[in-house]
Parts: sequence; structure tokens; C-alpha cells
Amino acid sequence: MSKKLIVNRRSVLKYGGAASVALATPYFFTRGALAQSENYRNAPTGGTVTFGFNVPQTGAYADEGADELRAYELAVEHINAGGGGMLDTFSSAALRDAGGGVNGKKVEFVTGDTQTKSDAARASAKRMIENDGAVVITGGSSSGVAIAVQGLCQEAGVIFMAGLTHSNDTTGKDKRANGFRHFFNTEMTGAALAPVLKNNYGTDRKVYHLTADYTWGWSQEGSIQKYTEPLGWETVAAVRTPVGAGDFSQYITPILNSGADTLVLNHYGKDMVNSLTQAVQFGLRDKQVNGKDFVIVVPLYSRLMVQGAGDAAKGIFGSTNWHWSLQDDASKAFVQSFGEKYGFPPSQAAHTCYAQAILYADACQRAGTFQPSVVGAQLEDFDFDGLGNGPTTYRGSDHQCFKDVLVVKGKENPSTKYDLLEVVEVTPRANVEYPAELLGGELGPYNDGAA
Amino acid sequence: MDAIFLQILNGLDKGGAYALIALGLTLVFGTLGVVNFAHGALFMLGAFCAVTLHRILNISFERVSETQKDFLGNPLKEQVPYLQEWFGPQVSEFLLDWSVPISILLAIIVMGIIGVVMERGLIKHFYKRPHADQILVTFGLAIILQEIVRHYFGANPIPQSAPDVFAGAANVGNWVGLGDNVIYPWWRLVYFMFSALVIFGVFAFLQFTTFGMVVRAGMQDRETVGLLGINIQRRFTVVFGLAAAVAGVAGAMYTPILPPDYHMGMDFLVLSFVVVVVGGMGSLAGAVLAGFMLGILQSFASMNEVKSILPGIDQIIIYLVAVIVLLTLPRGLMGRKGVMED
Amino acid sequence: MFSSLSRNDWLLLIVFSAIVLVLPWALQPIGAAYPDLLQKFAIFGIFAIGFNILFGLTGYLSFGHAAFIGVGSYVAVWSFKLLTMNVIPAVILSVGMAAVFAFLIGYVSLRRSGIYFSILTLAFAQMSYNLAYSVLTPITNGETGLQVRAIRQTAETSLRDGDVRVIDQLFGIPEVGVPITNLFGMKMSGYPGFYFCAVLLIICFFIAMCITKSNFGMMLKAIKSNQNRLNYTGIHTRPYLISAFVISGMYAGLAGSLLAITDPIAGAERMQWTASGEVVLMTILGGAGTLVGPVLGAGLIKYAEQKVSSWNEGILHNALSALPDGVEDFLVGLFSFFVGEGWHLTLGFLFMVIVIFLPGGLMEGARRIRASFGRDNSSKASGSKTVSQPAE
Amino acid sequence: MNMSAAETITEDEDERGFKSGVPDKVLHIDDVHKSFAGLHALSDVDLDVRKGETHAIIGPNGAGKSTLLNVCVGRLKPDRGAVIFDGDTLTGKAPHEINQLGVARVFQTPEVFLDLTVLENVMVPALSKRDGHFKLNPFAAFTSEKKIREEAIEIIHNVGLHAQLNDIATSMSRGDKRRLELAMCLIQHPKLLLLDEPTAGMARADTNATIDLLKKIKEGGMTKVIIEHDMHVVFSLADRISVLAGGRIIAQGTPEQIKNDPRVKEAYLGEEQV
Repeated sequence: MSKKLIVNRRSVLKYGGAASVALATPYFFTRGALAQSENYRNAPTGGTVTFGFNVPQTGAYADEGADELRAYELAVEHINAGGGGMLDTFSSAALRDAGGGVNGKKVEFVTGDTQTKSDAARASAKRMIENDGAVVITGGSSSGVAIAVQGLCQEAGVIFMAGLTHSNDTTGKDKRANGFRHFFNTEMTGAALAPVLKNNYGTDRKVYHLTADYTWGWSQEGSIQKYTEPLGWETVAAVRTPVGAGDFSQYITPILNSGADTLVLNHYGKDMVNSLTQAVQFGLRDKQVNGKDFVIVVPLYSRLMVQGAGDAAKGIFGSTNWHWSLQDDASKAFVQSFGEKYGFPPSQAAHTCYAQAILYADACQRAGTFQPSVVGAQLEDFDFDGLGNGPTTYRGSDHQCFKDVLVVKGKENPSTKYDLLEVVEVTPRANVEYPAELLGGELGPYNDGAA
Repeated sequence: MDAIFLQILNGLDKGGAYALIALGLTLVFGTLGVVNFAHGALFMLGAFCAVTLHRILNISFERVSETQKDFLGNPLKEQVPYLQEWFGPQVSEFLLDWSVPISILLAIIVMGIIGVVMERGLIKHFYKRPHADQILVTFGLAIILQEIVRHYFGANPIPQSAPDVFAGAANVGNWVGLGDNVIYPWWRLVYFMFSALVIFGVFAFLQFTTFGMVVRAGMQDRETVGLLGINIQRRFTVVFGLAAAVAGVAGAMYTPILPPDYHMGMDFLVLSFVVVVVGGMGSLAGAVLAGFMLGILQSFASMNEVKSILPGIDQIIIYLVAVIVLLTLPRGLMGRKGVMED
Repeated sequence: MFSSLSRNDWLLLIVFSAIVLVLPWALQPIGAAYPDLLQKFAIFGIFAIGFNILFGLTGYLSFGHAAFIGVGSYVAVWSFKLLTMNVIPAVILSVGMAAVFAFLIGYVSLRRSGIYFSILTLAFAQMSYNLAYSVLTPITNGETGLQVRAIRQTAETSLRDGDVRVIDQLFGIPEVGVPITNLFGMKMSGYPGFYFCAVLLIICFFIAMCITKSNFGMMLKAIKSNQNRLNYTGIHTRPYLISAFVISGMYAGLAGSLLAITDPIAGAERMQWTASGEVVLMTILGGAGTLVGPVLGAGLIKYAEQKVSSWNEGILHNALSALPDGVEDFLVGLFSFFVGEGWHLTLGFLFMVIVIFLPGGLMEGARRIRASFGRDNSSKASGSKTVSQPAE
Repeated sequence: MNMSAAETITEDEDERGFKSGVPDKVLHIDDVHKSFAGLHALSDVDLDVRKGETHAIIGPNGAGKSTLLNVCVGRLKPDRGAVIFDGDTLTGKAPHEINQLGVARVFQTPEVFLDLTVLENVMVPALSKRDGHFKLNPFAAFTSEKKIREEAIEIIHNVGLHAQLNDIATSMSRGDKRRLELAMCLIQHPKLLLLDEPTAGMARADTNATIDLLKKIKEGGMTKVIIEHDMHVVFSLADRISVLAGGRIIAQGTPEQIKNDPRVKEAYLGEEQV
């Protein structure tokens, strides 16, 4: 980390220190004071505004969390400077025109450790809201946590900008007015992946699903089935595996005799690393079944996980939200600024978090306030470009971003240890769109957390 | 038929791993009477011995490539291992290929030293302390060890590959006349043989050497052995080192199956305790028996046919078996009276 | 009825209550005075006090107490979904259901002692956790956790996704969006929620004190001390053990319901073995067998989890900015190992240091400090004469 | 040889007019047999203890004395035969049930509650006597039970531990712990008190003090069974003595009879030769 930033941040935090002492007084004594300014939760009063970055710092997703945090620090740096990175390519000029900060306030941030547990994530989010005065909570690396924190932010009256969360429920049956998601979901993965699978593997496939036994896994399994079965693919079996099973051998051996010629691993994180590594060890990919090469598909990829799986991931199809090797200007600008600061390319988690921070700050700038309902209205049906995913819309009816989806493949001959995925196809946004009612749920009204 | 045969193989393979991980734990229980919550961390450290060796063998200098570019578009700085520079590509390739088996040697030495230092520096002061204190101190140590590993290696799993000759699967079906669909990964077969060998080695060591005899006597009755003027203390230090080394090699050899990360020790901790307790506290044979039993039962409980009758059974089978065994056999399969009952 | 309590005990109760009630002011200097953390202090204080009734008094080390927290939480959320957002039925039902579960698990597990007992309780808790996470999703809503929702519009909506709240509907209580828990109209989030937890903490502390000082408590201590002798003295120890187990399970159920009351969500990971381990660590850290110790231990661990984990480098630089630059950078580099994402390391060192140097937990430390000042060391704060005897 | 010896004993007893079924018989051990892995620890043991007497069981090491005691208190289950106490069969009963019938036991190594105070140590058996084997009453305070407390203090005074009333038992000497254990048994006013080598490992002075104490108790008319090595203790306390060797009763009678019994001498001499 550069010394310059530290000095910057230190002076910023001096103000912040004073602000947080004031906030530490139990709120029912200070409420009167708050009401005089703007009437919403944690309305910033001084020259700064606080963002809350809630990422996994311990546990299985700690590396992803660390990458998210790096992206947030970078985003804050760019917002406060009024430019840099993807902020320069972003289609909305509001922040650039403001010339640094949001609504005339410098952005500072507080961090929390979600531990990838709903309870812990809610507790750290509450701390940032109740104690540190955060106007927005963002980050996270799993859907359970995202949904739990989203619910909390709705109750507390702050905006939640989801980090990496892929489950349909986040903007489906668990959607909330105060919550927004930039990342894609299992529905889009299914829609994007199916045509590519058909082109590469044909229409006559017998599929065996291994599915992590929790909500996201079921939802992923469902959408792959939904989009491949009309193509002629047939599900032989869908087996649920315990989360964190470690050794998957007892689930892999039955595949050998099942007559299946395709294995779909609806796993993420460590489960994905382990099941993929072990499935390849079992020689599945060397097999010929029904006169076809046996293939494996991993619907949701992340570069960090591919790194963990090593050679096993080579040539295996999957989908991802973004990849640093994209050649559009925005992606290049982001990789450039991130790479210069940290020395390696950003992950998709870092990208989505950076984008969320910029999108939120921009919406606040355009709204002229941090009041959730007004900021939310700015985000709803907001069309933008220049954040690495092409033209994108934040759909108002479910607060889900719609953008192109990347179908990727594990790279056969990586040139560096970061060059692990190659983009096979960019599925256009039109192909992955679905009506908001499909996934159910109610946004409900905005909550500003006012007295 | 094929399916059952494969699940038995799975069970044996798992059982070998469970037994190997639990072996050191039960040894420490039986001899020192210490509840070692850091045992999982020792397993994890062993796995990282393999990672470290691979990294050491890969220590490289940079050479600017004329043709390739890095992700920022600058000329790529190629990493050339010193090993390759010194011994040529063939030796270097061979060593890197075989780094996991070779790391056993490193694991034995490093883990043995860690075990002895741990026993002398910490555990020995806790022999007479209540089990709760032992749990707290070793748990604290486990956290520290894993945080140190995380600091240097990150939280992400780090893949390790088995030597090329053991890559892929063996056609076990052909050996036993069951057709082509019965295949099993070479490395898992190797791991099974390896665990059998280590378990046998530890047994032989305790059974046929005078050192082992004294240790076994000490397990039976520590005070009497002490009265005979034998320095049982020093031997127990060695036993702890041995337990650590066994956990270490178990971890190192497991890396191609399960890419190691800093948290893997905690993931195995509960499991290894269940194995030890089901086997009977302080009984080596019990731990091995329980390991195989739980491994095989877990494999069968995971079969689709079983799961369709009892949904979720594969998630709880280990604990269910533990409950049943402990309620029917008060001290586990082969436990001795009076060990760890207060 | 309470005559077993000496003057010192009453004094301790008053001091304890006073401290708990002024926490929102007293903890401001260390940045812990915000509702959520204060609630957590009180809730986990209750959990640890209850755990200590089993572990501290009888010496039986349960590794599955988190299961009862989970049961309490789920029952409370279901009470919010089906009956009313009022917290009273939730508390009563949670404690009752936790008692039932504790009786069943205790009845079986207490057939064994020592580490065998620990593993049995661990096995039951892990089974609950694994099932709640997966196949019991219709009841627990799996990984996402069970949440309070708006009143369902049609009967086809599953109860997980839409609530009925029959009692509230009967009284025609209006709802906008997702309602908040209340105590006869008083919202149970923020500081009112803390004071609700605090009052229950004080009551729980008082009950635990009565138990410790009663004949029943003496029998429990006798079990820990010498169960064999107790048998030959004509006491059947199992009913006592089961009672203690059920009581501590009820405390855990109460803690679970309070978690759901202050934050209406119930997740499966509350039942994981690490959560059970946490309460063991809290109790030992504070001082097993003492009254105040477990509460202190709970506070310390929750503080580390919430605050130490949030001290990033920026905050460190800020705190140390008075020092010369070189020294500052060095110290920031050093401390950053232990705070922020390294908070686990701090916890690990804390466990080791305490158990090596203060084998009675923090309360032992307090006793020693008192002794070194030459004051009366049959300390009132320790609340128990067995403080110098670390728990088995 | 052994067989005939046993028969002779029975005849001896008959001569002294002792018959089974006499009402003042408190403990009746009927044909008890116990073996461990084929090793006969007790064979055909018949023994009667009369009300109010102090009955000593002596015998060389490994004669089966402790096994016999453990059978009596329910710790071991005999293979065959029965132990009948005051009309109730003890065989197969749990230790706490046997205690509730009125049998108290002093262990060879003093077993007390090390974490409790002396007073609490004595209160526990007192409450057990009053409340039965289980009473869930977390709120009833023991200080309110004035009478029991007073009695406990009195008994502690009697065994000479009043100075340590509120001390925690762990710091006491072995002799004091033994005295404490005696107090714990006495407060229950048991119908039968079993003492397993009450003076083992004690200094002579302590031994004498214990003998005096036991003599004092004897005046209260409590039935006692003592297992003892120390002949000095046995002959100063016992009304009648049974000699156990090789798992069988080889002699029974008054101290005078036993002193002169050649079989006893042989048994003890035999041991010394080994």
C-alpha cells in the first residue's frame, strides 16, 4: 500500500474519529439533533460519509474477501479523487463532474468480517450501522449471507449493495427494496451456458448432477436442468452432497455405472475445488460413455477457485460475471489501476464490488442525498455502460442488474498463474433476461430508517 | 455389484485416511492423557510441508521473455527455477513431479521437531491440568498455527498434484474381473497402501521394540513404570513427536486428494475425535477399526439407493454411529476402563 | 426461600445489575456501546451462565449446547411467524422447547461420562446442524435462515415465505411491510432490546446464584468433586445431572430466543460445533464454576469478534499517529497481525496466555490482583469458594 | 480339606447357638460366589452379622475381603448367591439404593468431596438421608435447615474436625479425611456401617484416635463390619471375627477363638512364606 494513501486516509479518519464519538452516544439521546438535518438513518453531518464494507476476512472465502476489500479501497480512492480506473470509463459523469467525493463529502469506510456466517455478517453490519454510522453496507461472498444482510439493511434503513451472491433468491423471493445486486444469478447462468453446451457437446447428453445441499445448489441445479432439458439433455440423477464434505469419492463412484456422460458440479468454493479435483482423479474425463467423451461442467466459476483446482479445471466450461482478460476499455482500465496498486489482476468478486461502490456513489451524487429511497429511485431502471460488462440496466422491478454473461473455459496453457480462464463466448444480455415475476418475492417499500 | 465393490473401496480408502489421522490423537490420549485439539492443525501443517517443498523446489529467478506479455501488457518476466538452471530440466521436472512423496521426508523431520518442541514447551505443563484447560490451550495453539499458515499461504486451497505415473485411475475392475466400469484413482490406492503401512509400522514399533514395550506399559500404568526408574517422560516426548509426524505425513500425502488450505485441520478435528472415541479412548486398534467402520458406513450411506429411503442419512451417519456405539459399548469399540472418564 | 444468599451475594447481585444497566455509557470509551454488541454481551452472557451451571458445577463438558440455541431461535421465529410479534410467547415457547430437547439429549448422553459424554452431545448437535442445513429446510429454511415475512396473501404461499400471525391478526394489529418484534407495543430492537436482554440477564444471573448456593447446587458440585462417593452416600446422580442439563439447555434456549428477538432470523450455523466450542471457551476464559466469569468471557470473545476484527490499518494509523513515523509504521505493521482479519490470532494468544498463566480464568486473575493488594481474598466477586479449583 | 473346614465352622456356630433366621441378624450373606475370568475370588461364602455387633473380616492379601465388601455395597454383582440386609436383597441393587436402605461405607482410601467444605461434605449425606436419592429443589437453602446443620456441626465436633469446619477438604491430611468420611457416614445413622481398612496408612497415634472414635460409636449400638489388616485394631474393636482365605471363610468366632485357631495361623503363615 502506498504511503500517500495512508496519509490521506489518516487525515480523513481524524474527522471520522470525532464523528464516531458523537455517534456512540445512545441514539435516542441524539435523535433530536439528527432530525434537524435530513431525516434518514445515519445521515452524514460532517464533511465525510461512511461506507460499510462487509466481507469475509476469515473462513473459506477469506481470499475472496481480501480481494473485495482491495477493490473497495480502490473504488474509494477513485471516488474521492473524482476519477481513475473504471470511474473514467463509466457512462455517468456525475462523480467525475463533482471532482472528488460524493455530495461534497469525502468517502471514508469501515470494515467488518462476515466469517461467511449469517449471524456474524449481520452482527458486523449492525456494528457498522449502529456504531460507525455507515449509510451503505456492501460486500459478501455467499448468498446466505447476502440475503441475511439484505434483510437487516431493510430493517435498519440503509442501502445494501450485494457483493458476490449468485442465488436467484437474492433478487427473487428474498428481494428487498433497499437491496441491489450487480452480480448475475443461477437463472442467467443456465440461460447463458445452455447454448454453449449444446454447440460443444451436442443435444443428446445424459447428465449426472452433484449438488451442494443448500439453497444455492438446488437453485443452480434447477436452472441448468431448466435450460438444458429442452435441448434434449436428460438428467440421470441429481445427488445432494453435504456442504464441506471434503472427500467426495463416495458420490463420484456411482457416476461410473450410471450411464451418464456428463457431470454437472453445482458446487462453489472449497466444495467445487475438491469435487472437481477428485472427479478428474477418478478418470471421469478419460472415459468414453455412450460413444462420447465424458465431460464435466462447473456452472459457476471464479478464478480463485480455479486456482485452487489447478490442472483439473482445464477445458471445463462454466460461467462467470467478469474476467480480467476482457479487452473492452473499462475492463482494461480497471485491471490497469488494480494491477498497478496490488500487483495482480482483480477477481470477479473484486470487480462486482468495485462496480457496486461506484454505482452507489454515483446514484447518491445524482440524487443529491444519501437517503435510501431517493438513492434507490436513481438506481432503479438506471442504464449505464463502461463498468466492464457492456450496456447494463439495473432493473427497477427486482433490483437486479441485466448485462452480458461470460461463458468461460479453464485455459489449457496458462501463461501466468492468473491466466486460468479463457472467455469462450459472451452471451448477450437479451438471451438471459427473464420476467421479474418468474422468481417471486416482493420488494416492499423503501425503508429510510427515519424516526 | 460394481457399485457395492466401489463403495467398499471408497470405505477402505476413507477408513485408511480416518485411521491415520486419528492414530496420533489416540496415541497421545493413551500415553499422555492429553486432549489435543491442535491435532488437526498438525495434520494441516503436514499438508503444508508438501506445499512448502513444492515451493522450495520452485524457487526461481526472473528472466524477461522476449515473446510473451503479462496481464498488464508489459513483457512477461518468466520464472525459471534454480533447480532447472543447476540440474537441467529433467532432474528438475522429476523432483517437482515427485514433490508430494518426497515431502514425506520433510514432513517427518519438521513435524517430529514441532511435536517435540510442542510437548517440551507446552503440553508437558498440562499433564496434571484438567482436560478443559488442555482443550483451551491446544485450541488456542491450533488457531495460532492456522493463522500463521494463512498469513504465508493465503486462505485459498493450493492444488498439489500426484506424480504423473499415479495420475488418473487404475482399472481395478479388470484385476478382479468386474468389467471396465470399475476404476479407482491410482493415488487413492497409493494412499491406502501408505496408510496401511504407516499404521502397521506404528503397531510394530510399539509391539516389538523395547521402547514400545515401555510406552505400552506406561499406557497401562504410568506410575508403576515411573517407579521402575525408567524415564517415561522422555519416551512420552518421543511419542508426541511420533504422533505429530504421523499426522504430518498423513497430511502431506493427502494433498493431491484434497487441495490443502489453512482451515483443513479444523475440518478434520471433529471427525478425528469421533473416530478416536468410537474406537475407544487410547486404543490404537480401536481407532483403526473405527476408522474403517465409519469410512465404509459413510460410503454406503451416501449411495442413492440408501439416500432415497433415508434422506440426509449421509450427512449424519458418522454421528449416528458414534451415538449408537457409545450407548451400547460404554467405552467405544475397544476402549479400556478408566481412560478419560473423569 | 433466598436465605441461603449471604449479604455478600446480595451485594454482588446489586453491583452486577448496576454494571449491566450502565453498560451503554460505561463501554463508550472502548467503542462497544452500540445496541447490537450490547445485546450480544447480554445474550451470550445468559448462554454462558447457563452453560456454567452444567459445566462449572457438575464438570460435565457438553460440546453440543449450540443445538439448544438453535432450537430456541427457530421456535422463536416460528412463534413470530405463526402467532404474534410479541416476544413473550416466543420466549416461553423457546425455553419450553429447549427444555424438551435438552431432556431428550441429556437423558441419552448422560448415560456416559467424561469425554464420551462430550462426544455424544457433540454428535447430537452436529446431527441437528447438518439436518437443519439441508433436509429440514422446510422447517429451518436451510442456509438462508428462517426469517419473519409479511402476512401471506394466499394459502398457497408456503409458511416459510409468508406468515399468518394468528394472534396479531385476531387483535387486528396493523402491519406495514415486515414487522418488528415488540413487547406489548415497545419495539425490541436497539436499546429497548438491550434493556430487555439485560433484565433477563440479571434475572438469569440471580437464578444461577440461587442454584449455586442451594442444596441442589451443592449436590451438583459434589458430583463434580466425587461422583462415586455421592453414589455411596445414597444419591442417584443421574436425575441431578439431567436436571442441570435441562436447566442449562433452557438458558441456551432463552439465549437463542433473544437472538431471534433482537434480530428476527434463525440460521443453522448457530448449531455448528464451533458455536458450541465458543461457549466452552467463554466459560473457561472467564473462569468455570464462578458466577461472573462466564459473563466476562462472553463479553471478551464477542468484543474481539466485533471490534478487534474491525480495526483495519487505517484505524491503527489513526490511533498511533502521535508516534514518530518510523515507530508508527513498525507498530502498525506489528499490530495488524493481530487485529482486523488477524483477530483470530489475538483470540488464540488470549486463550493460551490465560490458560497458561491464569488457570482459573479471568476470575482467578481478579482474585490474584485482590490478594496482592492484601485485601480479603475470600472474594465476594468470585462468588464461589471453588475458584482456586479449576474445573474438570 | 477346605470343604471340611467350612463344615466345621458351621458346626462351631451351631454350638454357640447361632441359627440363621434369628431376627437380630442384620446382614446375611448367602452362598456368594464370584469369579473374575475363571479366578475364584469368592466361593461359597456364608456370613451373618448380628445386630449391634462389630464384625471384623480378616485375611491375608488377595483373600477376597475387598471383593466381599464390594459385593455387599452393590459395586460388584455376585455370580451366584445373595446378600440380604434387613429383609431386603442387596444383590443387583445400585449403590445409592443400598445406601438408602441404611448401609454406609468408609473406603480404603478416604473418599470425600474434595472441592467442598468440611461442613458441606457432611451436609450432603445428611440431605440424602432426609430427601431420598433425588430432590430437585434449587431454591431451598441449606442454611434454612437448621436442625440438620446443627447436627452436622455436632458430628464434625465429635470427630474432632470442628476447627476446620469451613475449610475445603482438598487440603486436609489423610487422617482428617478419614475422620471426615466417618462423620459423613455417621450423620446418616446407618443400620450398618462398612469400614474398609479404616486405619490403613495411618500413624500409630492416628490409629489409636480412630480406634477410640470407633469405640465411641460402638456405644451407640451401630452394627459395623470392619475389614482390617492391623490385628491391634481388630482385637480392640471386634466382637466377632471371620477369617477369609482363598475366597473362602476358613474360621469364624470371637477374638479369643480366632487367636487360637490353628487354621488361621496356617493361612497367615502360608502367606508369609510366599
